[in-house]
Amino acid sequence: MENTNKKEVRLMKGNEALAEAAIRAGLHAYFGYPITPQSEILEYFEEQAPKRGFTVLQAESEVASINMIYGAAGAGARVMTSSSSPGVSLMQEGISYIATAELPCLIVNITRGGPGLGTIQPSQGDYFQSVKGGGHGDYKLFVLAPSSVQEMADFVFDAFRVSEKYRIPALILADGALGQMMEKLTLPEEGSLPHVTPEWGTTGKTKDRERNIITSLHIQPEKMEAINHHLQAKYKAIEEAEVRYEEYFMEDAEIVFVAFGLSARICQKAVDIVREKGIKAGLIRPITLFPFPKQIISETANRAVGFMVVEMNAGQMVEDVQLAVNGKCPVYFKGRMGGMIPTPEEIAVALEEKFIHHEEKV
Amino acid sequence: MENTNKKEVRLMKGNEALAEAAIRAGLHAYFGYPITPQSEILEYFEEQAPKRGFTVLQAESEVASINMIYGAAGAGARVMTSSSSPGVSLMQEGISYIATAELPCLIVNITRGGPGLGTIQPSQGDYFQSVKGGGHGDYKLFVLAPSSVQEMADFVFDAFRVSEKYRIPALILADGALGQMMEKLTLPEEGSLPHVTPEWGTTGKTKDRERNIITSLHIQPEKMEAINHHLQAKYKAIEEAEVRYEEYFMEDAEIVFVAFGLSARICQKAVDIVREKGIKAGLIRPITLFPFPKQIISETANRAVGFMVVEMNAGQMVEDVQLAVNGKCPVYFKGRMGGMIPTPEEIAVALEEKFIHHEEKV
Amino acid sequence: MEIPVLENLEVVYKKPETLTDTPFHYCPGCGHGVAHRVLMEVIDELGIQEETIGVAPVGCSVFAYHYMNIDMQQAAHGRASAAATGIKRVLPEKYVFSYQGDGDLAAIGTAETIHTVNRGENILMVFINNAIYGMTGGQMAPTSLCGQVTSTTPYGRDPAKIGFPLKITELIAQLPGAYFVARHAVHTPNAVRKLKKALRSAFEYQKLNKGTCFIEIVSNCPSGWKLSPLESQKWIEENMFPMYPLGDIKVPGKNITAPSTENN
Amino acid sequence: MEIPVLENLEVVYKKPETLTDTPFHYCPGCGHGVAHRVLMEVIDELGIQEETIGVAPVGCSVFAYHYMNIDMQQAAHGRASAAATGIKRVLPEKYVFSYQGDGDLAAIGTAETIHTVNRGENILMVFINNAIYGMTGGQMAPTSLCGQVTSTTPYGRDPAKIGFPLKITELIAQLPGAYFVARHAVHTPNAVRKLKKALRSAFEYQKLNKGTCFIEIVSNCPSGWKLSPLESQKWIEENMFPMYPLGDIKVPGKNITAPSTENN
Amino acid sequence: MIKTEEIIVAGFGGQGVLSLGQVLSYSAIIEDKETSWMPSYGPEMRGGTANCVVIISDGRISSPLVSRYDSAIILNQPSLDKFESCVKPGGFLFYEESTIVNPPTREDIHIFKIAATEEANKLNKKQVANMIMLGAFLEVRSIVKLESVSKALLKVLPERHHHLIPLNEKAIGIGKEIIQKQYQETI
Amino acid sequence: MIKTEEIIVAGFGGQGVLSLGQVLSYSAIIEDKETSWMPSYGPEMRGGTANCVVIISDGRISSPLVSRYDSAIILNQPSLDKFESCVKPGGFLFYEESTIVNPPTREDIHIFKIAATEEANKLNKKQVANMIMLGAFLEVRSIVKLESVSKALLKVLPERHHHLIPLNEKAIGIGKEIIQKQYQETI
Amino acid sequence: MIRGTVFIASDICKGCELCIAACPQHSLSLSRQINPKGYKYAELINDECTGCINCALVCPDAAITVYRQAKVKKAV
Amino acid sequence: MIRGTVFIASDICKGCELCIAACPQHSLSLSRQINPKGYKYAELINDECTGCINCALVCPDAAITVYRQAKVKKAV
Ligand SMILES: Cc1ncc(C[n+]2csc(CCOP(=O)(O)OP(=O)(O)O)c2C)c(N)n1
Ligand SMILES: Cc1ncc(C[n+]2csc(CCOP(=O)(O)OP(=O)(O)O)c2C)c(N)n1
Ligand code: SF4
Ligand code: SF4
Ligand code: SF4
Ligand code: SF4
Ligand code: SF4
Ligand code: SF4
Ligand SMILES: [Mg+2]
Ligand SMILES: [Mg+2]
Repeated sequence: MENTNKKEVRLMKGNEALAEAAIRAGLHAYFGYPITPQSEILEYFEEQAPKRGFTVLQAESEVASINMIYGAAGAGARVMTSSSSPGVSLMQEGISYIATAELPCLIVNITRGGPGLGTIQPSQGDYFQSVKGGGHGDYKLFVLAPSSVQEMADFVFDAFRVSEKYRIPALILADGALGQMMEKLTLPEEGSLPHVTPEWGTTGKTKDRERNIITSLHIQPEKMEAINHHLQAKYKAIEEAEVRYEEYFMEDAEIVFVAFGLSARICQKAVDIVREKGIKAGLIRPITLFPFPKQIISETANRAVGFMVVEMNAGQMVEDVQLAVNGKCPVYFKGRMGGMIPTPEEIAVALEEKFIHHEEKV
Repeated sequence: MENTNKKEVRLMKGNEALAEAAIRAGLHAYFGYPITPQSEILEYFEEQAPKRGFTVLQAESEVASINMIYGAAGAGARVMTSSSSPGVSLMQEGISYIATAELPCLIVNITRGGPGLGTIQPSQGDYFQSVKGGGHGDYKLFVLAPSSVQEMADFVFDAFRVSEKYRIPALILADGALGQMMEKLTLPEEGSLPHVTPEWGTTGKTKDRERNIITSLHIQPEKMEAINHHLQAKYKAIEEAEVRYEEYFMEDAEIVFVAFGLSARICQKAVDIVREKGIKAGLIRPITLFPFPKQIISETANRAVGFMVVEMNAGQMVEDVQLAVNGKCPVYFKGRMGGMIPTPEEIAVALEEKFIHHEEKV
Repeated sequence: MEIPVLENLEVVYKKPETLTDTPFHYCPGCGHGVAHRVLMEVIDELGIQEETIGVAPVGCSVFAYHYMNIDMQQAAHGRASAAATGIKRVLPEKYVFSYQGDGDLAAIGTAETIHTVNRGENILMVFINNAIYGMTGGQMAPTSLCGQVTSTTPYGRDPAKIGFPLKITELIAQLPGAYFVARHAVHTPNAVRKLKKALRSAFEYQKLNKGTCFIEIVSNCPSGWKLSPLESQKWIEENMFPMYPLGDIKVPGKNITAPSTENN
Repeated sequence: MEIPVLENLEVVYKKPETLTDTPFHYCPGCGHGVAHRVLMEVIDELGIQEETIGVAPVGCSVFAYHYMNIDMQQAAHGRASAAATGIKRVLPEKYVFSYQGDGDLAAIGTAETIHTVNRGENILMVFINNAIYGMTGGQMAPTSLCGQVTSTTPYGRDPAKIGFPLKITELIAQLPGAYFVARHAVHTPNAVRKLKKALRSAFEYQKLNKGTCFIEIVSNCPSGWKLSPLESQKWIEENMFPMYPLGDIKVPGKNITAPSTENN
Repeated sequence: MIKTEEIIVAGFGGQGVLSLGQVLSYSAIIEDKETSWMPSYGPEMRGGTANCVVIISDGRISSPLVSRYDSAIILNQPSLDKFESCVKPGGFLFYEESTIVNPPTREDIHIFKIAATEEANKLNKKQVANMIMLGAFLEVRSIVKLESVSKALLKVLPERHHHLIPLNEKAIGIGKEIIQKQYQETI
Repeated sequence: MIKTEEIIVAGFGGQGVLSLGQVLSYSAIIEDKETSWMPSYGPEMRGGTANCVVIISDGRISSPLVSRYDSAIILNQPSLDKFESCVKPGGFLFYEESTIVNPPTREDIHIFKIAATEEANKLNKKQVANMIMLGAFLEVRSIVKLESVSKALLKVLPERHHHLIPLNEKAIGIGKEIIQKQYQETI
Repeated sequence: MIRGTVFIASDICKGCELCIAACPQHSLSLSRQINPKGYKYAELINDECTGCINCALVCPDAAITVYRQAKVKKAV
Repeated sequence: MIRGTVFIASDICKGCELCIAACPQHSLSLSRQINPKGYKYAELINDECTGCINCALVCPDAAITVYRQAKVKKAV
């Protein structure tokens, strides 16, 4: 599968599609450490690097990778790392540093069932960590949740674009199934994402400019508060400009599924199933988890009978949905955990239980 | 200050009070790594250990400390570690493991201004990390937020009690000011918290029992889901039995501050200030951040004009308040960041702006 | 299979009592199985099943606790020696050992490894060096050989890019905290006999509270190496041993690491 | 103060151009200042200010970037060499150095230190060994001496409990990736001269792409040691040097680390 | 209505169950259909069970993981034990004869026994047993054309194995014949 | 109404500003008052500025950190520059003479200049300058009794320094005298 | 000659052949049949076994038990 | 004898005395006065300075500039 023709339809694993897309997006360097279910990303890069002219390095740990990313991104390069849940937990300090130093980069979390060492099966248990901030302090990542192999590839471009525009680390959050499964896809075109070495990068202090400093330390609290205000303003700008979501049968939907990633695909099928029974269900699928599509959910809440949030976890995004709905109608939750994937049928049943047979609210 | 008399009124730093209380609570072992503003905890233990007969070890890093805690807690000992924001971020993988393996222990986070390396000034920016889970997967900690030096000591006992009762790691979340300041306190009595070596501890497999295994790995997703259901049930039980909060002038309050830790003390003063102007303000102070006092807030929302959440961060607990209020009345937020501490006066002003002069909702 | 009819038969070898009846999940021919078994034989023979706590790593041997019938903990990737430290410090009278692969001990766990030994923790560290990340599907380990093809060195390990194999055992042997350091193997009956002797000594030394015992076991990973078990044994002899020669590296009494810089 | 009236005066020593005018925040007599200055002198003399990127640690020298007038990054505690690796790998033509204290480099950063050197990253690692955690108020460092009183070893460092001082420099010198390893000091004019020569060589070697240059600087921490600056210099000579003797540890051409176990 | 076929291919690792599935998926792409391929491994390190779920559809595929299958292609006993009950009533189960001691017992599905290993051994290439199974499957469930399969083999096999394509095609043919013969016998 | 005194003590590290504050706080405890002591350090590693805010009150103390003070005890120029403006109108400012080049200029507060270093040098123990400042402060603001301060010294000073308590008490006395003299002079 | 024999748990054996290579008596070989896990397993193929335990020592799956003929005690 | 002199930035100097100890000519001493940071600072106290730069080399605060008398060029 080394053919890099453009526009060719291919069958690829999500992990490989993502890696190939990153190369086409003009990746300069990748640093990472093996972990199931995402080791193919590193492996793909190692295989391609000599032929395609970018840098790849297997780090000694996830802690090392994220700090290598820090260095390389600080030097103005387009860089990424990837890992899976436990490995991403180890990166939390580094991520907080990167966010504060405002370094664009891409972090990929191909999640597995937790908590703890858990399983290697797919899960969405890292939503909170991704959007609320698993590290310390107030920071945000630009979080994209693909739901197909095609999007695993496409979103790499979006991630770099937004990341570099706002100087915010981007995170692609996809469960292990999306990493491991193969689907057909059309690869994005090589080189369509230009990169300019940023003027703030530590590339060597030339005579015509002051020295560039990459830091997240501001010992004066007044200064640190100003940094925080700056970050918050940036996050607000992103919330205004970069929200993305997808709708399915929402024109007349009374009962609204909200789900991201793989769960959203399963909900789509569930919509089909219950629509056949005459239930007017629809689906809102947040594509960006931060910024979260609050507004559409809030507006929908004005007319909907209720919401049903489906996640492969114990209930995380459901809180953001509740915050957006703000009491305007009931919000129910259906989840599977520990690597289990819900079936469209069980989701359909759950919806009927709540909205047709009226069981208690979660 | 080596006098360990009971009931004596002392002037102590919050960090030292906490450490002394832990010794009195029958701590077996402490593992930790220095970081401002909490290094006094390790230092106090190092100073006391030879005289008081417990184990203390300066680890090579926070990653090592949390995994030493894992081992020692797994062996059935009463153990703790402490750190501050960046160090606690490094512990997230280990914390997720500990939570999943259901090991009782105490983790102390004396927070500083973030994100990134930030400042060493006090902050409450690690709320999300503490209550939503900075690590991967669905897990919870029992989170206590003291707001005085007295509570820094007292809550150690609560933390161990609940931690051991439910086999859940406890977290004491206090900002750096609480760690650094001195106040008068009466120390808890030594030995009032009995400890029984748990039957699940890896203390050596005697002939009369099966071997004990401490693990967080369950490669079969069905099994891992069962583990998750078990954890969730436990968290629910804790939500039912262990919620703690404090009220101030709530009998007739129309406008309700919600704040934890140091912010709560400042809000108390703000209540006094605005009450003098005839504004019927009150304060609900969550003592346990998980379990969060949802119910009292939800009930209060039925009669209140509105809420004002005050935090030393960009707005984190405010989401939990909004979830509890669920749209029943407006919830405003006032925050300071990066190590800045709000004054009672500015909070009073903020309240008046929102509720008297009606500025826009956050 | 039937036992041929012979009179007066006595059992001269059977699997140790302290090994459970759960079959190993390891690939055919994998050295982890032998290492597990020998470790449990020693525990049996010393009669210390009740006093021993083991720590399993993240790696193929993550499930060691399914097989070893002793109290065990499964530690986070790279942190087995930290967890073992925690256990030993609260249970100083018990025998504690950690069991780790080369990725676990010599990559992500390097800091814990160095500092555990430097503190001279009175534990036994068992280190399975199979020059690869077995569990995750055959990626390069710090100990992978130059030129070795793995899934992350598809063109062979290139020292110019990623450095030379890390001889962590020689490194930690330099530390005063290391009391007994040796490298063994499991590829022949004699190697197994020697390993067993070393493990036995290590447990006995643990009673003396003199420091860390560290035993590297050069092992194989037929799956990761993409060789048959028999080929893998040959590969060990031809490729691993020149880099990782067997034998004692530090023995009690003969302190190779003076607190000076004599190694220069 | 006025300059005494002397004719035909020429400047024979002034602070390097590449040092900013910001006064150091260090305590009186702290060796960090000298180390900073000499580093910048070398950069001045080699004329590589435009091509050099430095990485500051977490430790007292966290603000090194306030003083060094070059592009700099401030890395997380212990990760300076990982960040430097990231920089060097994307800017292989530039000069990259990391600057770390003993807590940073030899405690929390041990894994990054070992692996950076083992990969032979073509960077210069400057290692300030002051046998203490200066920044956080004088806690024990891995390099603290036996018996040394610190805020976390109030009764003196007890090797039975926490191990012997870690001679990380000797350790990493064993790695084939280490190209040039030396230990210097800043307590006397001559020591400073030698250090400067070594730093200069290290930058020159970096052009050759032969591996990591690693220079330990035995320094002082008057505040942490609770000594006056002058007393601290004496303490260095009397207590630090016996443990950390000055001189070259590994020089190009003379490879002390054969891929065998010759160090036994 | 949208036509969708949900297939599980299961056996020991090393029997080529994953690549069988990939050939199916790639064939679907060549015919411009939608497809997904989702692998799953047992807890054993190697040699344990492995399976993949292949979905081929005219329309968008929602969940790539399903728990009931239209067809099952089974190459060992543990997989049969696990998946027999997951075939939809009226569905199809193909199993490799030599690896199965306790054959399937359901009566509401179509069951086909294929001596794939035996036939592969006759070809002196036991690795192609999976292609024999594929041939048998395609003879009954002609969801993709043979020529698409040939093109798919070009994509799925690494270039250095392209010389084996004729052999693989032959194996597929053998699989088809086995079924044809069974039909004839039942007539 | 609840009586509360909010005090800032500021100077270089090493001048004993933190322990001055601790003695004040401990004295309050001995009198069963509420108290809080909150330190703050400058960005310099050592020898930089350090200060502590001490609050002593009859009632519960809300925020241990305030930005306006009833009294300020100042031991160096940077601290004077920083905190002069933070004294509440009508409040009290005590400063150590020898360390201040530009004295305070406010006219709405009470200002006291104390030659503490000089007097301490006379005692051959420059470390007690802080106690001289404390004595001066207490003479003006008698929020705690002298005997409480003596008891507090027992608590704050480590046992090995208890022999220095008489000297400290003497220094406090000197501070009081300085103020008494100033009052007499102004009379 | 010392006589011995071995019992090999055929359901546990993974057919790695390491015991076969380790046997000085060439007494072991792989079965033709596969076990429920899909592996051919090791079998004793002759009577030359001395009970030297070499095979058991290298068996990664602890599948081998070794027996040896006890020295017959003289009747008292 | 070579003649030299030094300029010491008294506002930067922290009075650590390291230069004083390093001066072979005993030409340096601490001031009586303190600088704005509260430190006594190093001063040149005699004319013996040779411009050897020792003091500058050990100064942790880069506070010292050293001058030396140039060899007077012979008039052409
Ligand atoms: C934090 C973290 N990072 C990565 C992994 C993935 N992982 C599991 S085992 C392993 C390496 C296993 O190799 P080794 O330690 O050599 O053991 P072996 O399987 O070879 O016995 C890795 C990288 C993980 N589980 N956790
Ligand atoms: C993750 C993390 N842990 C701990 C700290 C606290 N910390 C800051 S500097 C330091 C040690 C400094 O010692 P050293 O590296 O020897 O530098 P020095 O100050 O002595 O120059 C520590 C533990 C931190 N900032 N981040
Ligand atoms: S992958 Fe390698 S190390 Fe793991 S069980 Fe298989 S052979 Fe052993
Ligand atoms: S604390 Fe020590 S290392 Fe830090 S600046 Fe002061 S003297 Fe230097
Ligand atoms: S015991 Fe010895 S002789 Fe007998 S089968 Fe085993 S290896 Fe061969
Ligand atoms: S060594 Fe053990 S597992 Fe391998 S073939 Fe022999 S008996 Fe079977
Ligand atoms: S230059 Fe030399 S002689 Fe002159 S003051 Fe400095 S050290 Fe003394
Ligand atoms: S060495 Fe520098 S800082 Fe120290 S006294 Fe001399 S001039 Fe001042
Ligand atoms: Mg390995
Ligand atoms: Mg240090």
